[in-house]
Parts: sequence; C-alpha cells; structure tokens
Amino acid sequence: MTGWPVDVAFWVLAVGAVWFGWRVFRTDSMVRATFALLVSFLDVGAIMVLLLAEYLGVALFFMMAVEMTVMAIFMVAYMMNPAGLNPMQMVHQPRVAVVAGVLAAAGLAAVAWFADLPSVALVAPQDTIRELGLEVMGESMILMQTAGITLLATMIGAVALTAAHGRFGEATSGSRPPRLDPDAEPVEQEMARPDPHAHHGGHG
Amino acid sequence: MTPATLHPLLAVVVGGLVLAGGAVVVGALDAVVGAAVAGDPRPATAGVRAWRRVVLAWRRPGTVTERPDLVLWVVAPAAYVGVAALALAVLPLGDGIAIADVRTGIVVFGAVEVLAMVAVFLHGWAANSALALVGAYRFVAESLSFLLLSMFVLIAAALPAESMAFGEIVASQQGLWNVVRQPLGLPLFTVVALGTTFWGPLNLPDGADIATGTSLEVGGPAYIAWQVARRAMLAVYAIATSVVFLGGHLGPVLPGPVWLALKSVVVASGFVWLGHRVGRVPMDRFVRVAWTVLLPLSFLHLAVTGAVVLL
Amino acid sequence: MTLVAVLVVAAALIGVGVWGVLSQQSFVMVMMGFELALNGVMLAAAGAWRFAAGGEPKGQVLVIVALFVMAIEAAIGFALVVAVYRRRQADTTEGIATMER
Amino acid sequence: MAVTWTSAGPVPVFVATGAGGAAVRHALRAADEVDLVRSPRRACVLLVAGDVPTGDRSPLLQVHDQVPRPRGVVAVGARGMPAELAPITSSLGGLVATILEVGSQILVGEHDSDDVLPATNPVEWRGVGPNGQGGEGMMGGVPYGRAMAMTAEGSDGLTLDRLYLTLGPWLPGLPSGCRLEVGLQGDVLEEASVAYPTTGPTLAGQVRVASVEQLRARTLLGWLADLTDTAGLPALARRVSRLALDPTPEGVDAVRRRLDRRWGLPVATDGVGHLERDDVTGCGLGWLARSRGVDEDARRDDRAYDGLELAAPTDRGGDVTGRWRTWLDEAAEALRLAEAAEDRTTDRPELPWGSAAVTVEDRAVAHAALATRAVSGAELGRAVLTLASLPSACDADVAASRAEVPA
Repeated sequence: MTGWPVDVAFWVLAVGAVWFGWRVFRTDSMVRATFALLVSFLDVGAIMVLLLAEYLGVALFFMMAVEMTVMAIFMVAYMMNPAGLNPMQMVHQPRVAVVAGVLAAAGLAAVAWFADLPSVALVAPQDTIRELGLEVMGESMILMQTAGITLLATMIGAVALTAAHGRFGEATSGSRPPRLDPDAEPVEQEMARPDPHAHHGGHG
Repeated sequence: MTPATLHPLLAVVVGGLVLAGGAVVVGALDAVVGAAVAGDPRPATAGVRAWRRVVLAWRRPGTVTERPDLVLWVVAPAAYVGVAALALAVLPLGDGIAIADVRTGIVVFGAVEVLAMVAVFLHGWAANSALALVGAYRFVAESLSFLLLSMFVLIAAALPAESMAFGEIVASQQGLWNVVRQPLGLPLFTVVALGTTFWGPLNLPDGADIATGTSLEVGGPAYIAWQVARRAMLAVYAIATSVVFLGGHLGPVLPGPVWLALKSVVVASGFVWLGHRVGRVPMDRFVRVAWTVLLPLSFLHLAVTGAVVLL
Repeated sequence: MTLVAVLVVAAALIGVGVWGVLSQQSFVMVMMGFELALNGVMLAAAGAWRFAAGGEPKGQVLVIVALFVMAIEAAIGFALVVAVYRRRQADTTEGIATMER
Repeated sequence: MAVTWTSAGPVPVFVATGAGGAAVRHALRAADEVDLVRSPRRACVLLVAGDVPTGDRSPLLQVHDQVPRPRGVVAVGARGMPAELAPITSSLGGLVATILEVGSQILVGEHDSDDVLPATNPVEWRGVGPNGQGGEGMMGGVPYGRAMAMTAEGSDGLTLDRLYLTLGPWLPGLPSGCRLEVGLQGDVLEEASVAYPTTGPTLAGQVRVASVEQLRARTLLGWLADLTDTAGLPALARRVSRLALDPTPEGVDAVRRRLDRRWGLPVATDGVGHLERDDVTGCGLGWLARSRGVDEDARRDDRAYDGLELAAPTDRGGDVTGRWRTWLDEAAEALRLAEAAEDRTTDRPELPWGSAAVTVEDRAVAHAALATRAVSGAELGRAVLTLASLPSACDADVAASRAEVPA
C-alpha cells in the first residue's frame, strides 16, 4: 500500500495511538483508562495493516480487546474508585517519571533519526501471510513450541498464585490487614479467615 | 475466485443497505415468528406492529441517569454497529462481490466478536446502574466462554479452503457444503451467533431476569439504536452462517446474491425461532457447558476436519 | 510513511509507557504502562520488518514473540494482583517489598 | 398523520401490580395494542393495578418519576394510591381503550403527569470522608440514597466490593410486593433477605367449590405466564397469559406441550432454586408441599370434595421446573374438579396458594424464610427466577372470583 491516503491514515493513527496512550494515565475512570489503552492498541494494529503485516495487526485487535476487557474487570474489582466519580491522585514520583519518559522517548527517537538504518524494500507483498505461516510451521517451529510450553507454565503459575488454598494451607494465613495510613504498622491481628461453606445454602 | 473489492463509495452504500435491510428483515421475522409461537389472534399484522413500535419509541425522549459515562454510553451502540459493518465487509455477497474480501477474513471476524464484547460491556458500564453493570459482567463471562468456539469453527472451515478469506471458503464448498462436511460446525457456530447478539437463550446481558440488564436505563432513540444494532448483527451472523456452512452465493439458475439472501433468511428464521422456543440458560450453567462440553467438542471438530483434509 | 516515522511513533509510545510505569501506584495501571511500552516495541519491530528487512518472515515472528511476552506478562501480572490483594486488600505497589506474609 | 399512527399503539406500559392486580397484567400482556416493558425508562404510561400497600407507595413515586415525560398514570382497581399521583381510573373492560387514548395524547404532548419527588438532590455530591463520598473511608454507605460499594469477604476468599441493594417491590419478575434485599458481589448474592407482603387477599365464608377451582387454575397459570416471561420466553408467556384469563383443559395441554420439552422452559429452570422436602412442609403453602410429594391438602378432609377423586401428589423434584410442572398438573386437575363440582360449596377451602386455615402473616413469614434460604448464595438470575417460582396470594386474581361467590 502506498500513496498519500496511506500517509494520512498513518499519521492519524499514529497521533491517535500516542494521544490515547497518554490519556490512559490522565483519566480518573479506570474503565476509560483501560479502553483508551485498547484504542491505542487498535491504532497500532491498524498501522500494522498499513505496513502489510495484516495478520499481526488483526490478531492484535482481538488479543488486546480480550486482554483490556479482562483488565477493566480487574480495575473495577480491585480499585476503590473505578468510575472516578470521586477524583483522587494515585501517582508517586511524578517528576522522575516524566523526566524518565521524556528521556526514553527522546533517546529512542534520536537513535531512529540519526542512525544509519538499512533500507530493504518488501520483496513479496502479496505473500506476507503465507510466508509467516511457513516460517512459524518451519524454521521457527522450535520457538513456537517453546512459547507453547512457556504459556502452559504461565497458566500453572497463575493458578498457583491465585489459588485460595495451597499445599501449605490457606493463602491468607498469617497475613495482616493494612492500616489506611500508609506509614502505620500493620494491625497485629490475623485477618478473619473466609469460611468456604458460608452462604452456600441455596445453590441449585 | 479472486478476492474482489467494490469501489469504496459503492461499498458504503451496499454495506449500509445490507445492514439496514438485514435489521428490518430480522425485526419482521422476530415479530411474525413470535406471534405464531404466541398464538396471537392477528399474527399477520405483527410485522406492522413491530414497525410502529419503532416509530413510537423513536418519538419518546431519551433518558439519562445520575453521573453516567455519557461518552461511552453513546459510543457503545455505535461501536456495536461499527463492528457489525466490519464483519459484513469481509463476507462475500456474490461471486466476486465483496466489500473487502481480505486475506485475513476469519481473523477479522474473530476480532469483531471480541470488540462486540467490549461494546456490550461499555453499554452496561456507562449507565451507572447496578443491574446494568451486572448485565455487563455477565456478557464478559459469556463472551470469554464462547469466543474460542468461534475461532476453532472458523479455522476448521478455512482448512479445506486453504485460505483465511471467506471468498475461498465459499469456493471450497463447490462440491459439498460445509454443513455436511463439518456437521459439528453449524450447531457450534449457532451458539456463537446467539451469544454475540445476546439473543434468546443466550440473552444474559439484557435478560428479563435483571430487568433487561444493560438496556435497563436506556429509553427512546438510544434504545431503538441498540435494538437495531443487535438485529443488524444477527443479520450479519445469518449471512456469515450461510457463507461458511451453506455455500454462500453458490446455487443454480438464480444469481449469487439472491441465493445468499434466501439462505440467510432461512438461517435468520432459525435463530429467531430458537429465541422464542428455548428458555434463557442460567449464567453459570452456560459457562460450565461452554468450557467443559462445547470447547472440547470444537477441538474434536477441528482435529477431525484437519485429519480429513490431510487424508 | 517511512521507517523513521514509524520508529519515532514507537519511541513516543515507549516514552509514555515508561512514564506510566514509573508514576502509577496501582498495580494494574503499572501493567498498562508496560503494555503501552510493548505496544511501541511491536510497532518498531513491524516497521523494521517492512522497511529494513525486506519482509523477512522472522521479523513478523519477532512481533509474535512480543505478543507472547505481553500475554505472559498479563497472566502473571493479574495472578500477582490477585495474590497481593488476597493478602493486603489493596492493589497498590506501595509497601510491597516482599511476597512473604 | 401522527394521531392515526399513535392511536393504534402499541403503547409501552410499565405495570406496577399491587395485590390482586394480576389479571390486569395478563390482560395487557395478551393485548396487541399494549407492550409491557420491563423498565420504566421505556414506558409511556404507568399503570397501577391492585392494592398498593402503605410501605410501597414511596417506591411507586420513584418509579413514576423514572418514566420519561410526558407520561400518564392509569389505575385499575387500585386502592391506596399515593395522594401525589392523579391517575386516570379505568375499568378492566375499557382499559385498553383508555391506554390507547392516553398514549396518543401523550405522544402529541397533550397529557402529562408532573414530577412528584424533588428534582434536585437535597445535598450536592459531597459528604463524609476526605473525598466527599460518604460512608467509611473511601467507600461504602448509602450517602443521600446512593448505594456505595464497600469491601467485604466473599465466598471465593477475596475481599471485594459488596453492593447493598433492595430489589422490588415493583421490579418486574419478582412476585407482587416482594422485596429482595441483597449484598451483591458481582452477580452473586452473598447476603439475601426476602420479604413478602403481610397483607393479601383471601376468600372467607361459604364459597362455591367450582369458583375456588377456577381461581386455582387461573392463579397457577398466571404464575406460569409471569415465570415464562422472566425466563426469557415472552411470546410463550403471551400464550399462557391468554390461557390464564380463560383456562380450558385443551389449552393447558397445549401449553404443556410447548413449554415442557427438553429444549424449552426447562433449559432456564432445571436445577434452579432447589428446595428440600423439609423446607416446604408445614409452611401453609399447600401447592409447594405437594410439588415435593407431601400430601398437604385441606381438600382431603373437606366433605365438599367427597367423590371428586383428588389425585395423589407427585414429587416433581425441588427445583423451579418441578414447581411449574406442579402448577400445570394442579391447573388441569382444578379444571376437571370445577367441571365435576356442580354447585357444591365449602367454608374451609384449600386456596390456590395454601390453606385458608393459615393466617396471611404466618404464611408470609414462612414463605419469606424459605425463599431467603433458596436464594442465599445464588447467582442473581437464579435468585430472581427462584422468587418468580414462589409467588404469593397477591399474584392471584381474587377480585374476579369474589364476584362469583354468593353472599
């Protein structure tokens, strides 16, 4: 794909990706934050389609949409104020963060700008997806298999981390609830243990 | 068949007409089938009543809750229609007629289902209302349970076609339709269709038990927009089902688009009939069945299809 | 649309991501910062594949690897959030020096 | 043009059914010209049918103000209407015509009903706490009537937000006058408490057996219509409502054929809201005991029923499916008994919802206790369906039968 419409589309999507990426950390509503990040991903996915990596771009669409929805649910579940109806600051070291962010962006952009990058045009634009398939099922097979095993290990690890009961008893045993004041020592008493049999009377 | 693309202007016109027409046809079918199931004394006029219902609701004022997320509330139905249009774009509507029969057709279709989940979640979230949020939660749980089914069924359909483009999937059914070749595909895809459009037995997010859930606080034109969006999506799914399992535009004598329309109307009638006859599945039971029965079935479906293609 | 343009956009995304990771208190928001940075990484990889590698398929595989990293980061990240929340009833990074009880 | 369009309907109506107004709901559900909507936001007309208990008046005013303006209020056989509302009263016979007329006037802006509650908040969005949210610390409480979630231990061991809500008394799908107070985590009822109205219709004195049995058939089929609607089958619910207004044995068979099939209503109700035999015995809810095979039936000792051959109850299983199957069984038998009873009379009838010997208050308490047990810890949808399968006398059409009873 070439021509000015592609350039216009690229810049619109690029500005969108960065702007929505910035909005993620500037909104009070956690749901808006998550879906702003999703829009940023969708923009990058669309840029990948423009780059003729169609499969990757579209795969990014659905993968990120699932992940961001799950993330939104987590936000609503764990944040005290997910809708941002009572605005509050949840940031620390804001100056350091801004400086680090600007430095990272400027440094990387400078590399892109000043480095002598090679330029090799796309050889077979019509075959990008077929080539990817052959690569994944051929030379990079070992990589895919490693990734598969890693994902399996991830699943097991995630379940082990989230389980309420482990080999050594309750996950919460010995933990102490925090004070509202961040500097105070935790309360010296054990948390009430959830009774797994409570409230199950009416299950059909 | 070569991947064909309509002129952009023509594509917009065709896409809009198919979506709007599809929504009208599904609405009329729903009213008429419902009247027949209910044994209404005047079933023939049910379609007219449905139309009048739309016009009257359109003239009612919209409603607003306390501190809603107005932006997302407006975006949600628009996004739902938008992804329906995206799904329609990758489907071939006739021999060599498609808005954009791209190489990654089935991946785009998968992305559409996921983005529809986002739209429905936002619709429930934005209202700032408890039962609407319960509906939003429900749809995420429901969606995550059936999304994988859709991918496996579509990949299985792509295997004999040796392509992810829907045009090639239709061409591969020249001799034998997928509904015969892949018998598990159609029932599994029906679950996906009813799920994504939250229709009938899978209408969990807008269920009557939570006072219509995500739509609870919506009235007037916004409600019409939401319902039209659902019907348009159901029409797109009817077309997709015809394309993937019933040979799409293939057929003797009549032109391709007519065949596709006929098949899609039959499929849509089936969906609508199921909606009026099967009760709403309890939330937890659907999730359990989806993960423990339907997902293994779809694995099996894919494995068998793959083996048949290799042999 | 040139390689430099794509890389500059990627650098901007990475910069915003770094800012988010360093400034946010909430665990999930920190994850979002990581994801945004990875988003930039994927864009850079795709750009390099297109303009500097002549469409060498391994370039696309690199993007897929970034997707894997993101999936694993998300899964383990969410699991850690649940584990931390189970113990402390908060999802902020403050005061988490150890995973011990 | 506008008037011709609007005068034919269908008019969206939100029905607030008080005690004894069930027949109105069924008549409107069966009517082509009216749409029953489940949210006041989409209604044009608020219809109040039956008696409004004192405690339910203030929620009724809230429902009224949620109907978008312009709007109308119509009342049928309503006693105890809040003084703030000025309804157009109608008879059951002329109801559809009244609604059509009011509906068309509303659409051309010639009819309206003013807000009855103050439009402004008594206090702006600020309250206790560092961020003005009220409640404890950052969250919780009910500042100015807005429920705020507060963390609480959940059954999965995570201390997540729990939101306290009261569903009812006017929520469509719940039995008339029933309130469900819940502590919701996601869509799970971590805490639940059900209350039924402690007043309700009853039949006293000498009544005709045929009337009682007709009432039984109408009441049970009416309950089935509401349950079918809540279970996501509005078209079949229309069919059942029509039958409830005019029950026939053939109609009961036809409804049974359509609902009671593997892929029909049981999809929604199988395994939902399980009740043990001990739970349902001795509550004064005869039909419920009989649905578990317990023969708790005042008709057994009633000489008026001698020779009418009452069938022995069958245990239909303790879930919602078992309950509506019992309704169909009893409705069919009631129609047979009504036919055979000729002009027998009785003074201690077994009413459709339970023995007349048990007081309304006692029954309400027992009913609420077993309903609370059945919904605690359940998913919200299951809980609502369970309550829809446990209706009370308030969902019966007693007014119609009373007219038939000789003084």
